[in-house]
Amino acid sequence: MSILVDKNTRLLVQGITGQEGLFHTKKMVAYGTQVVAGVTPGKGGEWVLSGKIPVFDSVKIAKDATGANTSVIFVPARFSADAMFEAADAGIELIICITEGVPVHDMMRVRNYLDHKEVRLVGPNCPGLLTPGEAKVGIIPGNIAIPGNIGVVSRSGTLTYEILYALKNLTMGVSTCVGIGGDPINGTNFIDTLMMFQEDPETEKIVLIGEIGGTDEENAAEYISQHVTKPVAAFIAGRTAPPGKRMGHAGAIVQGGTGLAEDKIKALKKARVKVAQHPEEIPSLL
Amino acid sequence: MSILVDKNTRLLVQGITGQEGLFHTKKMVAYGTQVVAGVTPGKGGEWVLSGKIPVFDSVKIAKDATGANTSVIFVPARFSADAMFEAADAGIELIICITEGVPVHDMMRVRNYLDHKEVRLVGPNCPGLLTPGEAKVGIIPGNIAIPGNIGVVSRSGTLTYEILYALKNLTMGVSTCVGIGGDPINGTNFIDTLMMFQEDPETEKIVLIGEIGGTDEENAAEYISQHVTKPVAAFIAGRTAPPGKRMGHAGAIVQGGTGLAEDKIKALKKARVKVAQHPEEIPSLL
Amino acid sequence: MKLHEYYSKRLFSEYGIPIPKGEIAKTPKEAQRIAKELDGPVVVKSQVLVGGRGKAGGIKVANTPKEALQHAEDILKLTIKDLPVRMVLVDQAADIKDEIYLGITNDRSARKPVIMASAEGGVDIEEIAHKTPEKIIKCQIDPLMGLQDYQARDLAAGIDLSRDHWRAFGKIAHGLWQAYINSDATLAEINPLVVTGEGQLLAVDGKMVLDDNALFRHPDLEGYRDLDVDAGVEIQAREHGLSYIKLDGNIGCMVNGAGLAMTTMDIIKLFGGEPANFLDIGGGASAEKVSTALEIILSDANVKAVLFNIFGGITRCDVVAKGILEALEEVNTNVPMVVRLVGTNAAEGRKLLQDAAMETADTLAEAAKMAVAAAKG
Amino acid sequence: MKLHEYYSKRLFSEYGIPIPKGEIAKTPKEAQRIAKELDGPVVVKSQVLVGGRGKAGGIKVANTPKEALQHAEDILKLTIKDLPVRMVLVDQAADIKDEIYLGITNDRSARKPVIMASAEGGVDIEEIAHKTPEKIIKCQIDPLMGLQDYQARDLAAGIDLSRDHWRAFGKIAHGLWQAYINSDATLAEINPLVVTGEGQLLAVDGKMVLDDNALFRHPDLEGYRDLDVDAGVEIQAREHGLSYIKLDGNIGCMVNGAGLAMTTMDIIKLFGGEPANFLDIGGGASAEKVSTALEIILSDANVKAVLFNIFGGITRCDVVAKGILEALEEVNTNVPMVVRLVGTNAAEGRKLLQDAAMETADTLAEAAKMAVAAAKG
Repeated sequence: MSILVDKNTRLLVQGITGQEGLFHTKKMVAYGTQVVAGVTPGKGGEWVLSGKIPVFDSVKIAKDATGANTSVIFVPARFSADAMFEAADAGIELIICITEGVPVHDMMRVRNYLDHKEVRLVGPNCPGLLTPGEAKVGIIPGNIAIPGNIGVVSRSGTLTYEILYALKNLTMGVSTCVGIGGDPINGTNFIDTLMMFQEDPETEKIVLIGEIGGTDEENAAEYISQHVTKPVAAFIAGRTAPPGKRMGHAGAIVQGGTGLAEDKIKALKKARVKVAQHPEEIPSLL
Repeated sequence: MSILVDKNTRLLVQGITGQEGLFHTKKMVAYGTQVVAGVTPGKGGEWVLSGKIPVFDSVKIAKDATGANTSVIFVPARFSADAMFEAADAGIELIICITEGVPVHDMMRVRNYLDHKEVRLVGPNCPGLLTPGEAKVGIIPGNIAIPGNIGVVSRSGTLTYEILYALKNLTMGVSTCVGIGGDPINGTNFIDTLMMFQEDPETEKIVLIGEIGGTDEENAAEYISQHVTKPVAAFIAGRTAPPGKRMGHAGAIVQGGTGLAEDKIKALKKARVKVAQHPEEIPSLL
Repeated sequence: MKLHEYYSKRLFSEYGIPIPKGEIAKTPKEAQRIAKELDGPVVVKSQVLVGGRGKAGGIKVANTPKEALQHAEDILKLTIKDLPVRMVLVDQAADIKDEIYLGITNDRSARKPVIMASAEGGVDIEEIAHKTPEKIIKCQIDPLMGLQDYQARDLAAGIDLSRDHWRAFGKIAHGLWQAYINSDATLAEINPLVVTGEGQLLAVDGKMVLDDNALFRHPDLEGYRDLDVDAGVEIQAREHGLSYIKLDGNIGCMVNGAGLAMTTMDIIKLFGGEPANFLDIGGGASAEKVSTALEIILSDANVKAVLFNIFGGITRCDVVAKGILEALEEVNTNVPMVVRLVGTNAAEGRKLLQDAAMETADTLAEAAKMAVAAAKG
Repeated sequence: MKLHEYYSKRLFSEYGIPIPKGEIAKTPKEAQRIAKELDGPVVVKSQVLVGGRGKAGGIKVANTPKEALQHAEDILKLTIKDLPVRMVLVDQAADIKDEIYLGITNDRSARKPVIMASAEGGVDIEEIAHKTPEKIIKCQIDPLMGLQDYQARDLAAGIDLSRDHWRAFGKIAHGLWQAYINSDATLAEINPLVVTGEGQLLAVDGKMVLDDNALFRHPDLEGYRDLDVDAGVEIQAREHGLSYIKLDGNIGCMVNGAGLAMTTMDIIKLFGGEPANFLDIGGGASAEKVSTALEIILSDANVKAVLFNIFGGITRCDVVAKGILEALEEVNTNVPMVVRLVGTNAAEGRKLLQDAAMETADTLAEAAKMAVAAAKG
């Protein structure tokens, strides 16, 4: 029915007492996500949400006390790397880092460290995960998707919502939506997610939402042509973005003849992926 | 017939043009070891041993040109960590570091890096490996052992020779002799070697030579009691060594109530290992 | 954030990389004095953050202090690729025998730093990468390990550097690595690294790009920011937490989210229009932020229509609507506006705007078509 | 190499760890002057590289400069565990509320550094480790990653440190990590780390042990070596590349290889004798080295017999024999000698020694028995 998160997810929120963390914890709980613990160093022993969720000083203590298996990170960018290391070292299996603006050197260290551990990181700078009807981990609005058989993976935020919304308007349901984030170096990429969707028996079709910058979409296309048998539709943002200008986040930049939307679209088409001209076209391609 | 090295070993010598490197290369070649290449940065293109062995600038080039699969390191201590990284990154499968005096922080870095690679390190500060009649990799004198079915593993140097010699005098042969080295942090420990001897069909008996310091012998005893079915005889050096004094190398020191010879002997006896009172007793225990 | 050649080289020098003697001059007189002190031929180099300075006449050799004065006078009058030259670097001229390239950058797909060298320095490295990639020797660096000695040697061997220079090259590579890692750089580059007639290695030109997200760790480097690089409105936008880039079209866009903002530009183009800008108001934008954003959009005289595309998630549509109304009260404009609000509090937002003579749309395609039509008048 | 408290703390201070104000004094007058400048109660602390200074009367509080003078006078006369007190540290006395332990060392079996903290500082940590190990909170550090912030917090939480001090404790832990890693230490320890009445954290005592093998990277620290720690002959031995440790028995040993040297000691004991020393001449020993080694052995008046046990590998037995003969020419001794030479050039070696009235043995056991008999006279 889903990948990565579902109704059995036992979620821990790092940075739960911060403004962002608290706001989205409420939304996640309201959606029905099992939020079992929060972590804010120095605030262990407090409770949030009217005594519903206990706060701990460290991920390890929180995990031991509550059996959390997944962590979502809302701490400020300068502390995010430490938060990711802490979660990984504590044995958390799945880490979702929502925080935007994590230094790229930090991410190189985190990624190379995590590669040797049994842990999956999604993000940073991502909207998180949504398995409609089961769990919302992150900031994707819960009411814009209904359960179904379409797997959605995206580098973007609101653009993803746009596509989820377009699907919902046609009562097309989603198995899981994975926001992998827009940063140049992140934990989970298109290929990782495609692999999971391909293996998930409940996912029958896949939507891939890419944008300019890097060559992840080209690599994804190569992977699709060799390993993905389920139908894939895609949209790539940034065809009109001028080279050398960073479009909002560090990942979205066309540099030295690579990262162009045209190249990505060409590669995807070659892999028999249907590429939409604009997001609202996606439902009709599935 | 052996573990780690045999007549198919294609050996590369790092630091081949140094005094030590050249001396022992001659001995290894005389023994019949297939020394296929040497590496000394800046001397690529030269030849040693009257044009028999080519010298290269880097391990990668040497490996590509000669198909070397094993490297023995004779470079000075301050350059040894770099040499180990170079060999590992070039895809060498087995690295033997003879060099003494490698800083312990270097070894912590090397060891933690190598743990994530498909490579085995033996040493540093070790006499190397000898598979009698097939290959000599390092500095163990070739003429003090004959081929046979006894596997020897040791933290020591000349003490090992003493035992090999005692065995030879009684025409008892050796499958492979592994000098794991006397440093506190090294690449291969007793357990790694015991595992290989246990699996090696040609090794029928095992000799373990330990000394004061650390708890490797205790750990080995625990492993033997659970996993080793072949008979093991042992000798532990340093029963008369005073606490707090470092006996020759960094590993051999009794500190804070641990590392005592008595504890090691007790643990080994508990694991049904026959412990010799002096090295020349070893043959009679097998 | 890009660092000027001068600051980059000074940073390199702190890490033991040899650079030519030289100083920065803001007037021709200063340039003359520096040339006099350096006592010999000098190079007068414009300090602007674009490539192609040489072709634009921004780099000149002077044999005498007087010549240095004249060159500086000429160069300080230049505007290169829209950027005014505000200072020149006066460097001792090097006796160049060979020119090498040496750089470190982030390898996005390997998720590691990569160090690169080429025997063909002094030219555009991207061009070499494109035309003769085999001439660039690359080596990935494990970010947890740092640059290893053998890797520096492999590079030196790979570009066939004379062995006499291996040791010096290794030190420079390590210095560059330290500069890169300690400054949170995304690029640290010496181009060219020169072999002089006397057999020395010398970093004649340098370039560093720093990670904006990591500048909190380097307050000292923040001071080196060149404000000329961004247009005034772009700075203003950044100060308000907005991400704005001016383009050449006539349809202004205000969107929440970078991906959606690009998509909005794309769809305008798809339906025959031309976007005037990229503008991402970010998540949870306040009325004040929205108001500033609209002012920025309308400050572009080319703008003939504005398209608002807000997908309410964290951002609340009613708050955005309020911001638009506040801005309109102050700005007083005739530019037609098309608004599409979807998601959190969209109904409330639409209600607020219904008296404001704005066109509203339900789908993105519809909104784009309406904006294109409005811009054509 | 152990560093004195004073140097350890000065190093800590360079890494931002707060330490008491204080200075080193080599005379009582100096101690008085320092106490006067510090203006208030001080602690006069003997600087010797052994534990148990307090119990030995080597640490005393002085309330006035005059008291400091007297204490310094007393302490500078002391010899603690065979080590003469040559200097005292005069530190401002701290207002101690709580005493914590914080240390970093190499975890041999984990092959990683380990950082440890305990709420019970100021006492022997090995004793705590032995009796109440649960009172020590440990955390392994990945040597490629370094200490992480969360680890420092885990320690602080683990020892129930008041949250007011977490930030300061974190900074100290990071400082200690930097001191440890940048100095190639095998131990960096603050014991006690004090919480003062004013709520500050202060490193009141410090200890560092450096890796001798890494001193080439720290020529500045080499100067801090305390030569008193080793007996004169041990220093002499090290200078000649020999590893020598004096023991209490009467049979001198000269062996090549540390393991074999220990074994030789063990077997002497096994057959009823007592070894007078550990002595490893290393690999490939020259005649000169052997000669120096013999002189060192014989400089111990207790020695009643000498056992040479040489297993020729790299070391050639004939070279060792030559060294023995050279030494005997100079030393002129009546101490009986037993020689066992095996391996490379053993026959040549034995031949050289056959005129020198030495007993020779074939096996190690035989040699040991002969030496024990000879020592008994």
